[in-house]
Amino acid sequence: MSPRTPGADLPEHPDFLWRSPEPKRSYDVVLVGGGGHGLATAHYLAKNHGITNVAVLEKGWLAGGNMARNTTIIRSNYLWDESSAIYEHALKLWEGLEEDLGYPILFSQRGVLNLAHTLQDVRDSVRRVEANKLNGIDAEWLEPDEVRKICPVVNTSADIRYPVLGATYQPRAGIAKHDYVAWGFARRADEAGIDLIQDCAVTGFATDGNRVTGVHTTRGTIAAGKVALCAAGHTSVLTDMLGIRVPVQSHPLQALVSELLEPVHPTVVMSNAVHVYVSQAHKGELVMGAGVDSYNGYGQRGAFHIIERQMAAAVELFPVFARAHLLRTWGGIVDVSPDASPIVGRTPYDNLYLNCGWGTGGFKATPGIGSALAHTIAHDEPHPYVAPFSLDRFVTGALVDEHGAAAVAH
Amino acid sequence: MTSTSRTAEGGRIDRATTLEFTFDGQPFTGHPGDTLASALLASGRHQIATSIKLGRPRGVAAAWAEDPGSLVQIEEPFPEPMLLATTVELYDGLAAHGLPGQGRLAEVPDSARYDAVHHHVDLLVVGAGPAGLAAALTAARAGARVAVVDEQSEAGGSLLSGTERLDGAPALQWVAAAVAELAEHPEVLHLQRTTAFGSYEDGFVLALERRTDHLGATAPKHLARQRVWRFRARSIVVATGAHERPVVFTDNDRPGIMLAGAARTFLHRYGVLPGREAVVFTTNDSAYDAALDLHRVGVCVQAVVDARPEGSARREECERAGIRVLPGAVVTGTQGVDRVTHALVAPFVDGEVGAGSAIACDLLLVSGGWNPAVHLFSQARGRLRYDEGLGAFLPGEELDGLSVTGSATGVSDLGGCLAHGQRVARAALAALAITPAGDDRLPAAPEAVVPTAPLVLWRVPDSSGAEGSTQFVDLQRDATVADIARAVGAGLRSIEHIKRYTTIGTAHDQGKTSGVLTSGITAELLGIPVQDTGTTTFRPPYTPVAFAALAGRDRGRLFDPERVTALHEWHVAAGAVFEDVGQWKRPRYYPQPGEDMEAAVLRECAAARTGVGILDGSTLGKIDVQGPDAAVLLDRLYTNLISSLKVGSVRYGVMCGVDGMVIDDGTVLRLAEDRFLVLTTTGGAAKILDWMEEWVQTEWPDLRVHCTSVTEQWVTFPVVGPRSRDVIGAVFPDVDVSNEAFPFMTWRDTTLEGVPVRLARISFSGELAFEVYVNPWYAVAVWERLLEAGRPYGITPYGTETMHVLRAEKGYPIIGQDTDGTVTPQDLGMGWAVSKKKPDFVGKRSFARPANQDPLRKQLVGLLPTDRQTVLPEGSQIVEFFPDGQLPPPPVPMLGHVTSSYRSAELARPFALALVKGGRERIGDTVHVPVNGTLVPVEVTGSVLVDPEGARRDG
Amino acid sequence: MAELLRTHPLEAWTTAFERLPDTVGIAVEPFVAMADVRLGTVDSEAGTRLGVDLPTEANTWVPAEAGRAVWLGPDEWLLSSTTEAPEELEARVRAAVLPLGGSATDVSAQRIGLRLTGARVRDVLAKGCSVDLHPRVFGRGSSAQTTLGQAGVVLLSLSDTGEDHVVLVRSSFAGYLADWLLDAALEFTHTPTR
Amino acid sequence: MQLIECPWCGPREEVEFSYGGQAHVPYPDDPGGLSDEEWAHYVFFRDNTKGRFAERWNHSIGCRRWFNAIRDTATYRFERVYRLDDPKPVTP
Repeated sequence: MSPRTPGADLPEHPDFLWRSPEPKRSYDVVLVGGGGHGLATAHYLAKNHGITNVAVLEKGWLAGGNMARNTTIIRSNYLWDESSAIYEHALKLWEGLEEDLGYPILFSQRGVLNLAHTLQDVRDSVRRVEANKLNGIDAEWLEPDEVRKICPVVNTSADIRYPVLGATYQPRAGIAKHDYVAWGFARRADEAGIDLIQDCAVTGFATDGNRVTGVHTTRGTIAAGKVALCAAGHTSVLTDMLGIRVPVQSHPLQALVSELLEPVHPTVVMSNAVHVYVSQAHKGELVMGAGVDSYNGYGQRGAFHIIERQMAAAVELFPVFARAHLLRTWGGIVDVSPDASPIVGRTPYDNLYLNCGWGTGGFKATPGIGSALAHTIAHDEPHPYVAPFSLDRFVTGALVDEHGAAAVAH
Repeated sequence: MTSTSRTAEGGRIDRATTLEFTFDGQPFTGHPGDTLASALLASGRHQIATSIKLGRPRGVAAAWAEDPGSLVQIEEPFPEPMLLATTVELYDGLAAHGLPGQGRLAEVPDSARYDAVHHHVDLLVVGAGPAGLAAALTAARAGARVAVVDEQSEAGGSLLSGTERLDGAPALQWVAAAVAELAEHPEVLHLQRTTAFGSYEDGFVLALERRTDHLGATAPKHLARQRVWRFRARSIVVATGAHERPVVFTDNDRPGIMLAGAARTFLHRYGVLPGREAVVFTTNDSAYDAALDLHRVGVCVQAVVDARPEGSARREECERAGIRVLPGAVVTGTQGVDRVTHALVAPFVDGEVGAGSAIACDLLLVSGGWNPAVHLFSQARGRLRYDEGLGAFLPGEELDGLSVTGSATGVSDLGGCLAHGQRVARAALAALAITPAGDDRLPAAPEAVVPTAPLVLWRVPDSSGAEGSTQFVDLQRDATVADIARAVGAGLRSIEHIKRYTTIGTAHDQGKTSGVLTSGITAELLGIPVQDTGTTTFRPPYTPVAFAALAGRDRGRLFDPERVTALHEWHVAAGAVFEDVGQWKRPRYYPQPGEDMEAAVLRECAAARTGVGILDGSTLGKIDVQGPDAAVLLDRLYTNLISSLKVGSVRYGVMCGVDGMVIDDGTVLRLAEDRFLVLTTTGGAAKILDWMEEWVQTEWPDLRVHCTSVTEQWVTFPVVGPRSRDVIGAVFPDVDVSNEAFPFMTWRDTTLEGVPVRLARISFSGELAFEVYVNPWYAVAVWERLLEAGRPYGITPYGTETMHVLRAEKGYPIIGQDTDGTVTPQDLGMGWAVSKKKPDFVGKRSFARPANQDPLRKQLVGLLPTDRQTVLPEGSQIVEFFPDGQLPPPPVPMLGHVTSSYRSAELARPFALALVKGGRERIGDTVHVPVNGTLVPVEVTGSVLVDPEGARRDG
Repeated sequence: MAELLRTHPLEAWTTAFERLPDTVGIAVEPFVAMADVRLGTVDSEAGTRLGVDLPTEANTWVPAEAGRAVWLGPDEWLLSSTTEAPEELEARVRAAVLPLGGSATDVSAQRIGLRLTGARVRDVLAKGCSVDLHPRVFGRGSSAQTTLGQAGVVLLSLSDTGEDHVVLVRSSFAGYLADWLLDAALEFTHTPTR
Repeated sequence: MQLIECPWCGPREEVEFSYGGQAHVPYPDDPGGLSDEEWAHYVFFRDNTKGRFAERWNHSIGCRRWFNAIRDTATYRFERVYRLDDPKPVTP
């Protein structure tokens, strides 16, 4: 065989991934949503708690929602203690995940730069870096010349509309290959005897007083000892069936990819003021995203002017990208909470657990929330990492306001 | 290199002109009208690149954007990664090379221009082939506003590739006449080299026009290289044709293996002989045209291998010409290295392959049928339907405002396409209430021969023993039948999973040829109908689009508007260093020669505290609130009481969101019983006007009040410092500027040379200060008058940095800097600005929530580094005092953070403002701030550090 | 003392505008008094008091005595006058509409006007304006509040040929819009050298 | 890029509009009389319907008027727009 061209391919997937079982009549735990969070939760239920009489119900194909649509950025440098704790928990798991899953997830700790373009960006960035350091998270503030050293293609000229005044840098942050991650969790769960049931849409719930007793699906009714909702953008559709109100709004979030390019971009760059985030994935394609579309939408697509604005931002920040080509655009559905932090934990139903509101943070949290939610389900008690993210914080006012404070999304 | 494979005549190329180019470093020639691919083929060059994973030689396999083989990198005149040689029009000086893997970006910025244009039409026709032209003519003749766009360099579509005749003459004569007629209609826009790449809601179609690429180095620099057309069409006709589909067989990827239709294109359009000895492998009748056409120009057609047991009704036609036809046979494999040398042909009975033989050839043409180009229809959320007979996905429903015509619907004959195009256009016009013209004639096409039914064959069973591992489905990804089989074996059922497992359809061509094949092969392997497998989603763009084209003109200076005040030129001339505040450019400080920021700011601060300074505060938001209920509205939106404010007076106020968090602050001037001027922060101007409108319109429509932005109606110049009274008094001699006549927090109107001026005793510095408001037409004149009058007192213009220092010394917060959306007025120590009298105002109820009662809420306090030297970096975190001066290991609990920090001329030491947990209880405590690895001890103080008694405001 | 000098935000662009060919003429409109008028009900009394019948059809403007009345919304108009001082216009209009429950605000300096004339002006506008400006749709008397490039504008059509427009833009965006227009006009102003 | 029908200005591109979330959520008559939970529901909780949704829009670049719309959040299609003083249409 000839030597492979750079960017030729990715590691091969295993010869066997998962069964396609018929649903049983009853499970100890039913996880609704076969995305990253549902699959990770399944894996950790089996691995950490020995709970394997579990079904993961997926209305489409496994990991076909946001897991297949995100830009795969992984970092833990969030502002607030509560946020950085769970994301750092996740990051530590990411660091051992390839081994845990026995799957080449291509976790590449190439670092993430969050650029600052205004004096207020600088203040917010320093604040976050200092908080991260005190929380034991690797974080640095970089001056523009240091930014240029890490990512030479960033335009650090002082003569642009919004010059780069510096950046925060988390060296341990990076990217992973999303399908590989999801499939790694799925394969492990399947190996443990957990049933991954696709094309199985939930149409309703059977309840008895304060308990959910089963799940009605397009493949029949399935009795459940405990139920957890891991449906991201579609959470409200499920909670509406249960009469629970959850303060999330589902918005389109778009992303795009270029053709395969020789390596030019060694890290991950995010910019809020010049709105774009970019990495160059393993095969060489530029993967980019921007902000959410303003309106509620379940359509897995957004408006093209968002893409155009993102391209303007990309070319402004990375002039050499001018003749890279947009190859494909797509959209996911992000469920955004009022304080841009997730909502995880118990619900008015004793045996129903909620996991939603991750907004743009869902992918990077995957192993962290999977293990914490599994713990919460197994012990019927919120894991300390998820306790601050309870639904009742909106009543007490004890929010974990990530957008108000950090002004850093994604 | 000479053109060894050019026909003697014919084609759409300009043989009189020779273009020189290089490929892989070698010199070649071609002609205007050529593509890079046709010019290379004309020189006998078939291999373009090697494949990405396996390094196998790959060549030109199709003639346009569906080609999976001819990936090239452009190097000259400007590097552009990853284009198809089949879509690159040739120009003089082109330098390119074959591209196996990754494209290369230029290392220098692209100086080419790109732009975008909005265009509205009744009917947008995508595709200028026979159906599209028929539709366009029909609409144009009816007087409709029409745009017709086509991705090729000239109109004609499939007619460019054949020998069809219309009205008894070559069909291209009709094309020329149609193009000429369209040009006669003033309401018709006809664009070639323009690819409609995305279709969206409400008739919105984006198209990319390649305006100057084909001109190479001679492209005029002032023209946009590429233009994005933003069509808004009342109705869309999609006439995008069909892509020929290959059949997968073993070693189907060698250079010289090409779609049958592509060979006709190279022959008829480009005058290229794609080979000398050809084998044609087909499942349908269309490839017979290729066989006969090649035969006519002297290519030795060794055999037509027809997979259908009965072959075709056209067999005789071939045999009359001496071409051998092998019905019930397939190509099972090929030989050759960098070009095909033999096709392995074997009988094919009931899906089984028999013993075969090798037929020598240097060209192997393949046709497995046609896939209608349904991309735009599918992008517009049209459902697709699988057609068993054609083995293709067709539009499966009617869409409002978008119809598909011609071979994109599966119609295959010329007359049928013309008639269909006309019919669809007429229906679209009727829906728009536009009457078709009476004279709407289309040319007569020869009567269509009913073709023998095609056979749907995705792949030929692999008799080589390689189990499909060299049966290429997606050539760009080197993905094979074996890969699909492996994916199915891994338990995958969804076509989306199979795509991800195999990476099929993810490369440059986004699966144009491989997509449907994958669906078919997967269905076969799973034993389910193709309809159930479906396709992966068609996503924009149809073909790749350069980032810069989508950025358009929103680059450089025009990336985002720069907002400036009426004094901007003055600030520039005065050497100001600017700060971006939202879109505004504000002077941050005015360094004098040799000064750094710190020196300049210390000088500016000292002037304001001891003499007089002047600021351009014009960016502050200003809202005129008028009406009998104006005070009611403001009472509901501000935390404090506004209605008690007297006409002629000014009050500071705070606004909260419904969550009780501070969103803005500023002063309010009561201009009349029914009129207020509301000042907002610079960043809050638009937001607060919207906020007011939202409440008035959606909640309190009964309030008789109107809000109007007057941000740019008034410039605002704070004149600040103990000598400000002298300056104001000198410039406005008719105003009594004494404290008695003009007290703090009042305003007065006056005139200057007949021009109305408003003066207000407002101070954001604690010093005696006057704000001067005037129409910006007179901004420069008034500013210069003030400077002139202040000269004896050393009046000093100052910028935002000094403004920040002065206000911070007084403990005045900047919303957005000292607050972050989690801060209440009480947290800021502004409980005094929260009315106890008003029954309600926006945000009030939230103050009663449990979290608002927490004694450990963060509160705004002052910090004084005890070393009297360290300027704490803004954003620094605050921790408990550690007596040993060492941070314990993480996590270290944080008490809050530094929001503002400066060196104070007045205090002769640095100071800071900070949000600290239970901060007011901690006044007097010493805490630590980690700075660059050391712990800086700081004393917690009240937030007002200068003139806490407020003695200075009256001078 | 001398009379106060007035300065226009686009003074520095004067030369660039003067160099433009007639096909893409851009000229700075003189300073003019403008008032934002809010009024719930428009009737003949309002017309009499104001001296102009405010247009009630969306996206239109009408000539007023020595100025224009531009529809901005169902209860909002922009009234201009070339003969009154800003404060005079505001005072007169405010007095006229106050008894009717309306209000008026001087916005003379809030926006500046640019006159765009010539055969290619519509092509220039089409590079950044998504409203259909075809003269059959956007003839004389049409107006639109929309965006041009990234600036909010009020666009007025002064002809039935599509060759005469006024663009009103917030003064702080004037420089941006001037640059934007000159850049958009480049392809029509450049003298080909080859 | 959708066209949104402003009830006053007619159809304009969606970039001229800003989104205001769920419609018909009135400010409570007596916020002080609400429990923390009831108040939280007013402040933070909005329906997140998949399908027909009554929501608020503002023609912020145009006439600055707020209006309501019934839009399908799955298809994004606007079924109708109506003025603030119109009653909420009965959706099937």
